[in-house]
Amino acid sequence: MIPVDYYIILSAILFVIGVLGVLIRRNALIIFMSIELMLNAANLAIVAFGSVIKSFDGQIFVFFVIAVAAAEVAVGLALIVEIFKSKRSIDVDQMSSLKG
Amino acid sequence: MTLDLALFLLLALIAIASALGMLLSKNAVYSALYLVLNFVTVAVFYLLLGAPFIAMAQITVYAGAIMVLFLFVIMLLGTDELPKSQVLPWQRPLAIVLSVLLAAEATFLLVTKARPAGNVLQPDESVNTMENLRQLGMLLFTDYLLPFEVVSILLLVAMVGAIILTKKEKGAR
Amino acid sequence: MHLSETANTGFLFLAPWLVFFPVIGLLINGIFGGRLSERMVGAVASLASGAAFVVSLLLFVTVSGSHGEAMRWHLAEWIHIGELSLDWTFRVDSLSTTMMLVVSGVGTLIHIYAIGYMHEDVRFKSDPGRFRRFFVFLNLFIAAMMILVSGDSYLMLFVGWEGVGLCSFLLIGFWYEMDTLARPSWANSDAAKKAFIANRVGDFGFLIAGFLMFFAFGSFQFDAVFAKAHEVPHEMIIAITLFMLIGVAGKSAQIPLYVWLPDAMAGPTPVSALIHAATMVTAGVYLITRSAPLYSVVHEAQNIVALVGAITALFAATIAVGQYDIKKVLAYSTISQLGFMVAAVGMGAYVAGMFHLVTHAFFKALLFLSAGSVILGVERGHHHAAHAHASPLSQRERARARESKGKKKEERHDAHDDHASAEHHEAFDPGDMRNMGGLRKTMPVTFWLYMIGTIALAGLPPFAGFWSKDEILLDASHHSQTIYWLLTVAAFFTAFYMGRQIWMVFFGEARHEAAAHAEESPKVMTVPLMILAALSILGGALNLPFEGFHNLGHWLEYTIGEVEALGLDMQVAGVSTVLALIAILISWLLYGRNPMKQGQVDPLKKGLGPIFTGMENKWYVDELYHAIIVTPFNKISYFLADVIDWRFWHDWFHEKVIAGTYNWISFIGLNEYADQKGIDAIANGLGVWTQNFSATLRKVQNGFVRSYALSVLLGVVLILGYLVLK
Amino acid sequence: MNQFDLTTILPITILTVWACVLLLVDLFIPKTRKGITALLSALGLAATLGFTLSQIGMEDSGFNGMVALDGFSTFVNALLLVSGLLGVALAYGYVKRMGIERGEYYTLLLFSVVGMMLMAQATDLIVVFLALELLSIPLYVLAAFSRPKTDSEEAGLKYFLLGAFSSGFLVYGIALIFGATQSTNIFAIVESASTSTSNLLLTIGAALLLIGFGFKVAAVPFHMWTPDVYQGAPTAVTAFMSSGAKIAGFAALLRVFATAFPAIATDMTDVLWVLSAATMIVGNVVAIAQTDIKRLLAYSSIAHAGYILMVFVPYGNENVVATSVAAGLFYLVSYAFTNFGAWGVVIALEKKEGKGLALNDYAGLSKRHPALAAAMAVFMLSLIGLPPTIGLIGKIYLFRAVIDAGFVWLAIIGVLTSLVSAFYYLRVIVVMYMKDGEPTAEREPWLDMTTAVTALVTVIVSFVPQFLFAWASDAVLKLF
Amino acid sequence: MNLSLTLLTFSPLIGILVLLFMSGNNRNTMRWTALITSLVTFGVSILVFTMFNASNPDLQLVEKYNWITVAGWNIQYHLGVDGLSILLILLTTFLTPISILSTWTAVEERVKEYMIFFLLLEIGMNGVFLAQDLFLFYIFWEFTLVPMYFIIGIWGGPRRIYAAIKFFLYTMAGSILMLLAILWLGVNGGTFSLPELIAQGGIPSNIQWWLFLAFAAAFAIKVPMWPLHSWLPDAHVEAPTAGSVILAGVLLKLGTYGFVRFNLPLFPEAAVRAAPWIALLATIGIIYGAAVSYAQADIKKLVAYSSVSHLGFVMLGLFALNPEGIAGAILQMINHGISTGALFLLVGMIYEQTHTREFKVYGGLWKITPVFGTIFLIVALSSMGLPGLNGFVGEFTILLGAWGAGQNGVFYWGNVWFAAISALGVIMAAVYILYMFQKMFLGPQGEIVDEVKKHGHAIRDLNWREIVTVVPLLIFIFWIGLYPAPFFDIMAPAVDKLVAMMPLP
Repeated sequence: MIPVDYYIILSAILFVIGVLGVLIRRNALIIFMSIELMLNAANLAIVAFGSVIKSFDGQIFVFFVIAVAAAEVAVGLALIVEIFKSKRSIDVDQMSSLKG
Repeated sequence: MTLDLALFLLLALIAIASALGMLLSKNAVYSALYLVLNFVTVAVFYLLLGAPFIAMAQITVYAGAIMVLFLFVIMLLGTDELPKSQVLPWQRPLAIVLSVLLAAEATFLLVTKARPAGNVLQPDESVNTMENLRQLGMLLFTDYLLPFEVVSILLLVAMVGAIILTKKEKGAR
Repeated sequence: MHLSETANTGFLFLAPWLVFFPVIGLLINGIFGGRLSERMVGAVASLASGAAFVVSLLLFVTVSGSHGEAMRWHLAEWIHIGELSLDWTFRVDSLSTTMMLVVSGVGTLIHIYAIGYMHEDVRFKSDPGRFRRFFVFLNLFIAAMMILVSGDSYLMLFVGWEGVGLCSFLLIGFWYEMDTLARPSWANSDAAKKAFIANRVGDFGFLIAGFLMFFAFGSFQFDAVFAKAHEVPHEMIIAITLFMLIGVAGKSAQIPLYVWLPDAMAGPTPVSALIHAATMVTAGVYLITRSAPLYSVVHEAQNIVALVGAITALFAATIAVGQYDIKKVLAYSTISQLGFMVAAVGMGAYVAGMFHLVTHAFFKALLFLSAGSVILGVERGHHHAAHAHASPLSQRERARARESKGKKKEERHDAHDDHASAEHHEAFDPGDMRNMGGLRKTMPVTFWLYMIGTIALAGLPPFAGFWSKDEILLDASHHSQTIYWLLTVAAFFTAFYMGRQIWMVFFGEARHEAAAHAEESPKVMTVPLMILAALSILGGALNLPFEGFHNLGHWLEYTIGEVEALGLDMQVAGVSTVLALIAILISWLLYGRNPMKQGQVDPLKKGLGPIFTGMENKWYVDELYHAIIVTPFNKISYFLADVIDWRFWHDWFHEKVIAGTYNWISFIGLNEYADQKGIDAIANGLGVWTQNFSATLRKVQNGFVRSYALSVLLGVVLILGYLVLK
Repeated sequence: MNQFDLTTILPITILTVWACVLLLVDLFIPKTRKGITALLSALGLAATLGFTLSQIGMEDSGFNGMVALDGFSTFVNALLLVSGLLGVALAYGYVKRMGIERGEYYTLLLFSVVGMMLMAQATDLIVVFLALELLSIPLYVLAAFSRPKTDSEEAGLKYFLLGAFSSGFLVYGIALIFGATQSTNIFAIVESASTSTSNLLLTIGAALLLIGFGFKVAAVPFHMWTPDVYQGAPTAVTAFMSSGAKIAGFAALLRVFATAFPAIATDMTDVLWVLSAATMIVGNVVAIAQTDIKRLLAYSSIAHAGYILMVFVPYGNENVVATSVAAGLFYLVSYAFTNFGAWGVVIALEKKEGKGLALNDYAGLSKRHPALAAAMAVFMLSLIGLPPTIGLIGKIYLFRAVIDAGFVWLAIIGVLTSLVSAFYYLRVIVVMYMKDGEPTAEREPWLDMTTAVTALVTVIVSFVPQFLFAWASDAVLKLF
Repeated sequence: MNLSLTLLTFSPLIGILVLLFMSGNNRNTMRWTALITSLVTFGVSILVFTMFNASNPDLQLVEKYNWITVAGWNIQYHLGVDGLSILLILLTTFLTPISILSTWTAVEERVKEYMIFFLLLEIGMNGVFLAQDLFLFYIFWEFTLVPMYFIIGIWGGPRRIYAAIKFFLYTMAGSILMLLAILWLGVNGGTFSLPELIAQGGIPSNIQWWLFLAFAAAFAIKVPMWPLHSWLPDAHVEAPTAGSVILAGVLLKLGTYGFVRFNLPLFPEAAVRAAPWIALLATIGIIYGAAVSYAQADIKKLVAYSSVSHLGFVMLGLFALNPEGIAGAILQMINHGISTGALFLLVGMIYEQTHTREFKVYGGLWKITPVFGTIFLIVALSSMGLPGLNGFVGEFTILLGAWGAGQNGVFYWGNVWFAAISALGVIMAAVYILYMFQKMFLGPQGEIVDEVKKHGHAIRDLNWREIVTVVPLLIFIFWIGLYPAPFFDIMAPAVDKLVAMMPLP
């Protein structure tokens, strides 16, 4: 019997790593991946919680989250590719002409 | 220490390690692969938690489709490694400090102040996988019909958006 | 209110016309005067003043008819709010009719005199258009003075009080663009300003006295106030009377506020005669007399008033000794004589004070106007001498000719003006006695008139001045030896400086070409002088110190209550007469026996040395005031304006604190923009501050998406931190 | 599912179907005549608006409590549809002029509106999340619509990355709430929260949820994307985004917080208090330093988010929550109209290649285009909160609610920051009226009409705000 | 149904609409339109005045309609006039045509907008004086800011933008605090109606104090009381003539009027508590303003600072809290409007010819422009409080009231010192007014005369239009100075009623 908080703490750790990835990586793709990791961590927490109460609600939510992630990926990758076309780089630090 | 716990700890270690691997790999391809590993590990967790459908979805959609797409883009753009530059010298230390703080806060809150109660399902408790799947499907088309439809629209929109963003305009360039 | 309603009011209804006539006169002249000839203007003004005189006479008759009973004529409400109720009510009683008669009588004479005087004066100063303005002001003065003397409350008196102050300002500054020698200068206007401000200082005392009075007595109305004089605490009345004394000191040129009066001689001579000798300056004396019921109950205050008057009398007399300007001598003499009056009314000798007021009005007006005649005569002589070869016509004839012939001669006129103003730069001073001498021969009429005035002022029997001054001295001898001796010594000096003046001006040889060519004044000027001379001789008859001849005393008793009728004290009269004769003798020894030569130092200077220098320089009071009042005020004012208000409030507080905070919080670089241009720069110079974005702003909104994410994380950490700590 | 379920989301359904149809129809519309698509989408919006208005007074809940139809949703939906219409009207000439005219612009806009409307009606956190994504994804694309203009692409990427980042927090928040209450349905959450003793987990979840919404409405410190995205995105998109996304974000926030989380009010009130104050201060203060009109308006929109956030502060106080939410709704209306108008003027002056956006380019506008300048002046006054504009009424309503709840200090911060805001809004007026210059402006009929209508609404409603007041306060009646 | 006050408030709107649809460059038509509109408004105000019953201390001609009475709001469109405001209304409608007339030739650019803003301003000012609902009042109050901001900012002097923004921000800084206080009152009192709120009373004294301060912040800045005056010299110096006239004549009165209308009756306890402090600031303002005026090199600035001094008198009178003080203060508001308005007019007239306001280049003008000089003198004398002219009546009653208040303990530790020291201000007024008059009109001819001649035209005396502009003001200067009884009669009942509310010590 594993207490649910183990899972939650694990998910929190994964989430923080994802956050850190967004903050310290410059590669837009890796940043994006980090975001996926965050969502993934959240999913883990949801499934864990859902498993405690033996309900499908959590699973279904996770299913939707995965779908949304897929949609985001579609748009996000398109954007990154497009930017690469004009900037020849996917370093987000290069994209800082708008500021102030 | 039960077997469950040992298994959990092992998997958790793998998950965290692979996440850190993604975080720290210089090469984007490695990062993506670490992430795939992470996703698979999490999928195993899902199985342990009695959510085989989600585990499958995780592997097919996430680890499969999405990450392949990522790898594909990485390869396509050829930007697996970025040249070194330090535009924001304080960004990294600050980010690490804040993240550690966040982790500390989260741990403190989740462990001491707001500890979630209850235990997760035993893996052997998980009932018939097919039955599980059927119930899920039923729910999706009854109780969760609206979100389901919304997701469909969302995917449509994402598709349209992606096309618009990448489609070559006639005479645009 | 209308206690007169039951009595026979006679001509009382005319009381407001005392004011209305002069106002009508000034309106006519002010609005239509431009189209009237000088004669018409003068006539209208004189008629207006004369009408006021007639009204005064009729009122006098009315008051006499009702046995001196005070009568009031309510014209209109003025201020009625809360407990305050003020009305435009005219008070006609023996005191006020006396003043009305003096003011309008002397005033009318001076109006007539001024027709002649100003005719020439405006031409010497090359601005004939200003003739009319003079008479407008003069009428305005009569109106204000009438309000002053006929008001039924302290507040209405105050209206006139300030009104005459205004006229004084306007008339002193009549030749506002020049100094007394007609050189372009701020001097005359400065003198005018000084007079007004000194008066305002006095008015401040008056106002404070008014406030105290209102809350002690509940009214400003004379009868209401006097009725309670015995109920109100003694200290309160002392305070009221002493504050009132400040007002008196301002208006009647007493220490310490007398300094404006000598400068006031910058005004044309008729002004000096009318306002600064005969009428306005006596308003303070009138005020104390009017407030007799208040002063009578507080002897402490009376003593102070008397002392101030006596000291002023002596102090000013000493200064008069050291003056060279013919009008300045008379000015200090006026201050001195006003000191006599104030001392008199301070001692409670109201009749004596008023008596001296009246006689002084006669002889001082006479002296001033004669002095004006002298000055004009010398001026004529000066021009005559300068133009003897250029034109056979006398200056006066030329002026007349020009007036009648109109435009054709304008060119010559202009040429003359240029010449004249060029000459003025040599600064010939027609009023300086050192430039005169021997005028007895060239200006005989004036000489005799002047002699009469001098004798009256010096206090030789049986001229008017003798009787009135003697009465004051007599009262003083009963009252206080200090005051008596102060006044007696002042009387001695009076005789001396008048003697000195006579010798210097009319005797000996001419010390300047101008004096040699001096010409007598026209009839329009000398005839009023003759009337005044007659009054100066006979004025004593108003109140002779013999049983049955205390006319003025009895007359005023109606208003100020029982007064002790004094007889002639041979000792007092003898001492003063003898002293006066000795003084004249000394002056003859110094100035008459060996007439001053051109460029000679005043003989007194040898004898008295630094004392004379002190007298000559008015004991440096002006300089003292300048150092302790004017300069500090200017400094404080500029300090407040420049340092405190502008640099601190406006620039520092506004720009640095408020705008600076704006700038600072928006990270626009504190140092460069904290100056006055702060807001401007933001408002105007968009380009300027773009480049001045400080590093901070760049760091915060730096365009890096990772930093933005960091900001989000920061928010998360803070919120969760809050939950942790809670 | 039954027909009643469908009624609850009838307008959404109509608009979705219309958008899908339009996607197809657009394929057959020639490239040069994409104006037809605009008209058709406007038609769809208008029709939907009609249906929405016909739903006034209806109360229902559908799809197993996933969505609700009530006064609140009707009010917000109507406002969103009007925003959509205004957005289309602004875009009509603009996209043509900027050479980015494509039919998908309008369909994406419609989908975004669908997401926004769904957000206003959602009563389940899953639906909230999905709706948020549905409104965001089209906006990500629209922000980058001017590609290959790098500014536009940069804006899109920034918006996208940060949006996804914040979604991560949102999802995690929902996860924790789910863990704490075993449900994602708002009513169930209320049920659970009222029985549970410790709600800290719920509080943490709510806090994370707040971060997600805070990002959408541009609350400090989650606001940093706003100026960059607003500046980089095509102006017509910015106009729509700054109103629509904000309205939707606030609508969801209002519904979720006001209905679901009163139990944790004590904890959240302080957080919201600080958030609101910080947003007002930072938004207004940084705006002072702006020279680009788009950035200026971006910061201004941040500041206004702060004002609206004030209405959440007292949400735990039963006596005043209705007033304050109504105030928030009214303020959203006032903000939407004013904001659209201001952006309309910006669009009128914008030239190709991003020219005409500096504040200096407005110099002398009052001489060359007095009506345009007057309209802009009205909008600026409204944003400051001066009579005779709706902005003043809105602010007064807001401050009243805040004072009513006893947060006088917050109100003082509010008024002081609006004083600060006067400074930069006035600068726009200064430049237009008191400087000389030769600005040129595009006069497109739809644009002019939009500007005129919004200006008139801004002024006229300020005289007769009672109808909107009444509607807004009716709208929130059944919310609690 | 009596709509006279609505008509009064909004009658300039007609002119605005006409002007809006007027195109082209026909400036004179625009001027005439504006002038006639303002004259019509003046006519309406006279009409209102005839309907006004001076012996009634209460609000009259009341119009009260529900405006926003939904959603917990209770806001009325509530206009009314009483003895405290009727004179200020008349002043407003009286000064507006005069200021329009004064800009006949001074404003050549963008005449249409100028006139529109001016008429808008008139609406705002009338509304402020008439509104009896706090909400409505606030709207009008803030609204006056806008047109004035444009008038200063567009048609002002070289630093006009700076001055306009400063004016705006300062004034707004105060009024937003008032807004909060208004909302507090409205929320806790259940109504925004001023008479009802006054009738309710019963605000706890510590809260009264804060509310009082919030209202005072708005009004004190507008007045402006020392030390909040630093916007005033800038605004006055940069504003066009008519702007200065209205600013000094009416807008500053909005502040003092606010104290009378709101602070005193709404928060009587706090008003009594604040009286010595406000009197202290007023006294400092009187002396300070007078001293600082004297040191100015710019004519308009001198007049601007003199306003600080004069309005110090008004504030002193108001917080004497007795009939003399308050009535004197109200009369002094009118006086200041007339005198300082006239001064600004006159300064504007000479400025139009010389384009400089530096004292040092002037001098000896009386010789060249006798009519101008005489009128200027009368106005200046009125401003320095010469008895017989209007300024004296106001200042005297104020000082008397303040002295009485000091004796009766209203000023606590201040006693009669405030009145006594303020009386010194009378001397100092003479100092700076005479200084101004001397430097402009007396003394030797200033260099500006030749300077102007160099440009081909000599300095001229007033023309008929200018005389017509000023003479009405002169009439009032004499009228109020000599026979102020009708003015006091109008306000006395209302003032008495107000004083009766004060819980004096």
